[in-house]
Amino acid sequence: MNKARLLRIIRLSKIIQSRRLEFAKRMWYRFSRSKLSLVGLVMAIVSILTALLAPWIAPHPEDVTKITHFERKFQLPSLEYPLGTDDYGRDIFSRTIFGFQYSLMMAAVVLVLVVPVGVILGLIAGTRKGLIETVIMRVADIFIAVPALVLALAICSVLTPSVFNAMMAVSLMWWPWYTRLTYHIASSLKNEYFVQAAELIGASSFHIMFREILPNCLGSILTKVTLDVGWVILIGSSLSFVGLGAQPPTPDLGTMVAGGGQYMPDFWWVSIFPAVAIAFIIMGFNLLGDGVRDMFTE
Amino acid sequence: MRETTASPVGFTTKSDDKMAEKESILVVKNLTKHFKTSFGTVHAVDNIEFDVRFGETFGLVGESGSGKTTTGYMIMGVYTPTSGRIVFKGQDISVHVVKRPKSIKKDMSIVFQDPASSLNPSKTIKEIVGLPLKVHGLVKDNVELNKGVEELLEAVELPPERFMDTLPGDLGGGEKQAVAIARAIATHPSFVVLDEPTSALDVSVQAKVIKTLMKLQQELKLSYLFITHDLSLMRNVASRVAIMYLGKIYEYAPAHLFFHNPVHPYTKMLLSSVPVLTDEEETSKPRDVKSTGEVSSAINPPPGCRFHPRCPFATTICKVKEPEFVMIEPEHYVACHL
Amino acid sequence: MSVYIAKRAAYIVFTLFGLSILVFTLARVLPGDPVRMALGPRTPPEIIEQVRKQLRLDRPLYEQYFYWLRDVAAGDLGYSLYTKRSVTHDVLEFLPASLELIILAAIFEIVGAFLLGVIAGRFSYKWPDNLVRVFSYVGISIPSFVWAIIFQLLFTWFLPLFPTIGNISRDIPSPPKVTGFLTLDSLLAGRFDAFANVLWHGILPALALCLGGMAQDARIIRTGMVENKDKDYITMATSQGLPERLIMFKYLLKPSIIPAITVMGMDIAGMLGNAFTVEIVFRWPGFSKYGIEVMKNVDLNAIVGVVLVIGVIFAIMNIIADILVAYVDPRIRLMERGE
Amino acid sequence: MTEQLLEIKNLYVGYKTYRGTSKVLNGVHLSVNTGEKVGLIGESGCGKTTTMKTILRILPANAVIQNGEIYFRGKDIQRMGKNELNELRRTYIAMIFQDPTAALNPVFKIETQLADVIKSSHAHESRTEELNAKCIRLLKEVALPDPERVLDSYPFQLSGGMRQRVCIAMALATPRYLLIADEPTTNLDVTIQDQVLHLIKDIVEKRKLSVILISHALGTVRGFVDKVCAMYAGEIFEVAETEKLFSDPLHPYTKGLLESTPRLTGGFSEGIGGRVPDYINPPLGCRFHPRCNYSLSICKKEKPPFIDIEGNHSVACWLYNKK
Repeated sequence: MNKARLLRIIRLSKIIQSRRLEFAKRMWYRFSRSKLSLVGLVMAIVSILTALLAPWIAPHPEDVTKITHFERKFQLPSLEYPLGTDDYGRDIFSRTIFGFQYSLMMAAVVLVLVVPVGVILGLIAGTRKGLIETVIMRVADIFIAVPALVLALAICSVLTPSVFNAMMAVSLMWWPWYTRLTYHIASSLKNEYFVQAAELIGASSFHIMFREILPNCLGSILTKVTLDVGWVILIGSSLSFVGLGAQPPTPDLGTMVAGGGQYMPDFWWVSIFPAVAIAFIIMGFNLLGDGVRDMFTE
Repeated sequence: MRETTASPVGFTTKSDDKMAEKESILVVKNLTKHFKTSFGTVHAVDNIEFDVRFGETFGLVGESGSGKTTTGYMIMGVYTPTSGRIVFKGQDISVHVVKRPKSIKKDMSIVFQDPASSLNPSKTIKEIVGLPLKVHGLVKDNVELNKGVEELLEAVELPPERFMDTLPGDLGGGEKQAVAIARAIATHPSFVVLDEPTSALDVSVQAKVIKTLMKLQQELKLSYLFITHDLSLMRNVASRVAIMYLGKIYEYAPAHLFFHNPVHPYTKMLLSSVPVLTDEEETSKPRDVKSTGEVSSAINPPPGCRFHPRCPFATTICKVKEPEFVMIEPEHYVACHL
Repeated sequence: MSVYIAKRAAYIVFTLFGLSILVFTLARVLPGDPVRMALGPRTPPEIIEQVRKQLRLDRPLYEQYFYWLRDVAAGDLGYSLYTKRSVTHDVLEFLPASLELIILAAIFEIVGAFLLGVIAGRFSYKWPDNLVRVFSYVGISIPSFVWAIIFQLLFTWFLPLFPTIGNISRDIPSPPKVTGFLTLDSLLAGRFDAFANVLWHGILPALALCLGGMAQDARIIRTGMVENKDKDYITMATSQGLPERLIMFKYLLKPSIIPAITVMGMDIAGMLGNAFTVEIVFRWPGFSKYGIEVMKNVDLNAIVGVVLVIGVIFAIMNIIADILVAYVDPRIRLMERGE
Repeated sequence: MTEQLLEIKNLYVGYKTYRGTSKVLNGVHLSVNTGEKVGLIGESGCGKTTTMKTILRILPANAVIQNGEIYFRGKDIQRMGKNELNELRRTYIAMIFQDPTAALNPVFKIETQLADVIKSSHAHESRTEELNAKCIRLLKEVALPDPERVLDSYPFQLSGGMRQRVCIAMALATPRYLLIADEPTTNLDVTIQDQVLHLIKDIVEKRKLSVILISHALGTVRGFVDKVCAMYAGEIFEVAETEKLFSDPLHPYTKGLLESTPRLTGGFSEGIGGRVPDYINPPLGCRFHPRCNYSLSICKKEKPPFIDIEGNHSVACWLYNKK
């Protein structure tokens, strides 16, 4: 490796390094333009940390299982039980913390299943005009012909209700939204000149889909993924609230809210605190999602 | 009328006839393209014929909706012709680019009109210019790829060390188009379609890009199909010019005849509407035709000669019968009933 | 216009047809024996077998589908194992109550989104805009059932302003059943007290249902107004000295509400889903409560019937939204006929 | 001395962007006398439109006027109150935009938009038949075939040329003193361009309006205006009578621009290298010095003053200043 080539590589890496830094700076500036996005970032990080560190930070981890302490039923929020206790005397604070874990796990599993499938189908439909496009998009339309919650409920009802089945139900009917998103971007990019140029050069359709079009869709997809964490949790908790999602005693926030329903209004905290927890997670990711959208728009 | 000022690069008046016998690189016969839309069928291109000779710059001029870009796209294979034939170096290529052999794709390329949209914003210049080299297997490994891209960037006067790893977003309009040109000549094609390459650029930047194109034509023996609506630019670039209106070619001739002795009323109307800088240009413009009326819709083009609604000399025959091509002088053909 | 609507209607009928296939097969293909679950684990096997034959569950899938489709065409959604009655009958009985609630919620949503969106757009980047922005985040982030519980807690127990459950007070005799819509029947019977009472019951659930949609649409109208403010046609109107109010509430507003209309159609239709949770909290005797019980008891025909009915309502609302958009936006209306 | 209609003095305007404030206008001087036709030539991004939008105070929200005054018939526009400003926009100055497609509201009929413009300046004439008659008269004045159909249609149903004619008709709704045409024909086809330019010229002659015609195509301006100002990177650095500027340009940039415009009779030069400067941190001194092949050391340090060479031909360039 002669000296000139070495120098060139060093200078090159400096350029790339400074460019990445400049790119990151620009992205951060756009993200932090609105203070609400920063609040969202903090809330999202708190939610994720709570979910990850749940077993260590929950004061009464054993309350998550079936055990009952009827002697300390319905205690008001106190030092010992910061959010009070529920109808089985279990510490609501610990169960809510584990509730974070279930909610975010559900969001993660659903999105990991849904995003690749939806995006790839959207890319194929967007670039391959004609029959395959109509088939994919019409099938996607069928899943969107009914409100998301209704379809999820129907699927859950047929399967035996459980957290896992709820995840499958939500995934089964959530992929069309990513197909439509990617489809619209791909078909608009398709008549951009750089895609036509790649076709005329003779690049493979794989290259065009994944190397030319996909990089330009990532901004919108990432925005939707961040916003969808909130959406999936909203639908998941509605499912378990109705009794077709997670079943007691799993500490799912929706189930806890439903469980506390019949003890209103005297023991209101049994339902209210898990409900506030749901709103907290969803709000965090919604604010963060808007920040991510700002990052990708001029 | 002797030509004043420097004769346009890339066009040699003296050897004009010598080039005639040499076989053309591209021949287009009765080329037609109709698009079916919810409003009706758009007659974009109707039965046009022309040929491009080796090393020549053939000019296709016309306003928007004349079908000049559609013609360029059919030659490149973006659209499949409704009817008619395109013969490139003796080989029939009147099919969509997907169905064309890779050798054709290596031998032809295109430079698009809008530099901002012809480069992928999320890829570096090296990846963009390097793509044709990789697709056609002209480079074995990364070192050769780097060398190839550096040569191409130097050919279009872009210092490689400054541009190799930048993103299109950080370049000016002219520089982006230079990168698009570098990509177009990467596989050493023999024929390049230039679809209004500089109409999105400022005049000062346009001059540089045109000079680069002319230089490359000399060095790499390229033949160009130059599509534009800017007649002053065409005068300095093309050796032969054809004028299109509503999907039809109505006149084509060597450049100096086309501009000094226009025959078809539309050519005269177009020439008389061009804003010019010097009195000398003002006098060279035809004065008997003034611009009137608007172009009709391509969904149901007027019968007979499609220009008759706007033509000051239109007679009854113009409204009925389509004009045939007549030779006014050697190589100068016109389709008009006058 | 008619061409556009006809095309949209045909497209939606096709989608509903697809939906029916999807839900029908889902109900029968997925694991678990619905008949044993519905009749209870202790019923003797030969009775289960007999019911399966009666419901044609032993026939091949496509045959079952055709028989079912034939019945649906005749308006018969099949037999419900849970309520031991025909599904169509149940639907007709419970649907009106839900529709009343959704119509009320739709009115709240449209009026609210319009007001908040225009105020935020008018005073963009000033305090009203930020207030609406915060409200819209809260509105979008809190699920309907959480709103329902909070409203029920605050406004029916702590501050007894509204009734806690049901859609009419027990002490008021309900009007004779004519259309099935309590509100209409009480009006027909001239019983204004009953009419007012039903509305009074419906306010909290309707609010819980519509806040999410209202927040989202307000944001769309606001973003539309802010983005269109810098468009050339507004700058030109300003350069012509047109009065500011005319520019704001005519030339800026109309193009800005167009994107909101389609989304509003989807949101209102989306309430059918959220109604499932809100009706439980307020014990609103609506279609969704019936849907939940039917789903909990895995009553196949009823589940398919419920989803299909919701699909039809969803389609109707989308068509209404399309007609409205085509009416407001000439480009869509006239573009179709190649004007 | 003919009465001075409009005078822009030392105008500095910038835009707030994520990388900081871009200093676009860098001390613009421009004056238009009554009845005078002034051409403003310059390439994209040189601040032509920003200057015009500052006059009518229709700059976008992120624009910042850092310095400078604009006098219209002696009154400073910056200090005008709301209704005085509105009166200025309604009756004294009219503006035609570059892109006719974007300049007309897409969801309202031409009739509604034209009627509102007329009503805003003549409140009393609000009876519909009179209004309708005035609309038809205006559309006829801009040579639009079949005005009734045009009035009844939406902008997207008209061709580019017809839309621009409607915008011109809107500008003529009231007797105006100054017409600002911001690249009126750039987005139009050559033949339509010729028709629209002649239309504007006839109207200006008939109504004795003063005009500011903006264009990046030098030919458009040539047969139209008495005085031409050449603009680059936010500065007007050469002003001369039309014939003098085209035959004997002084500033290197104007020379480069003229030489790189292809002639209909053949010939054009090398063009100008480099790029329009980055307005966030523009070059010091004369903003053209990075691209100028005659640049002296002083050009890089000090901004050249605007000096008058021969009566009506002034230039801001150190080559002509014997400092």
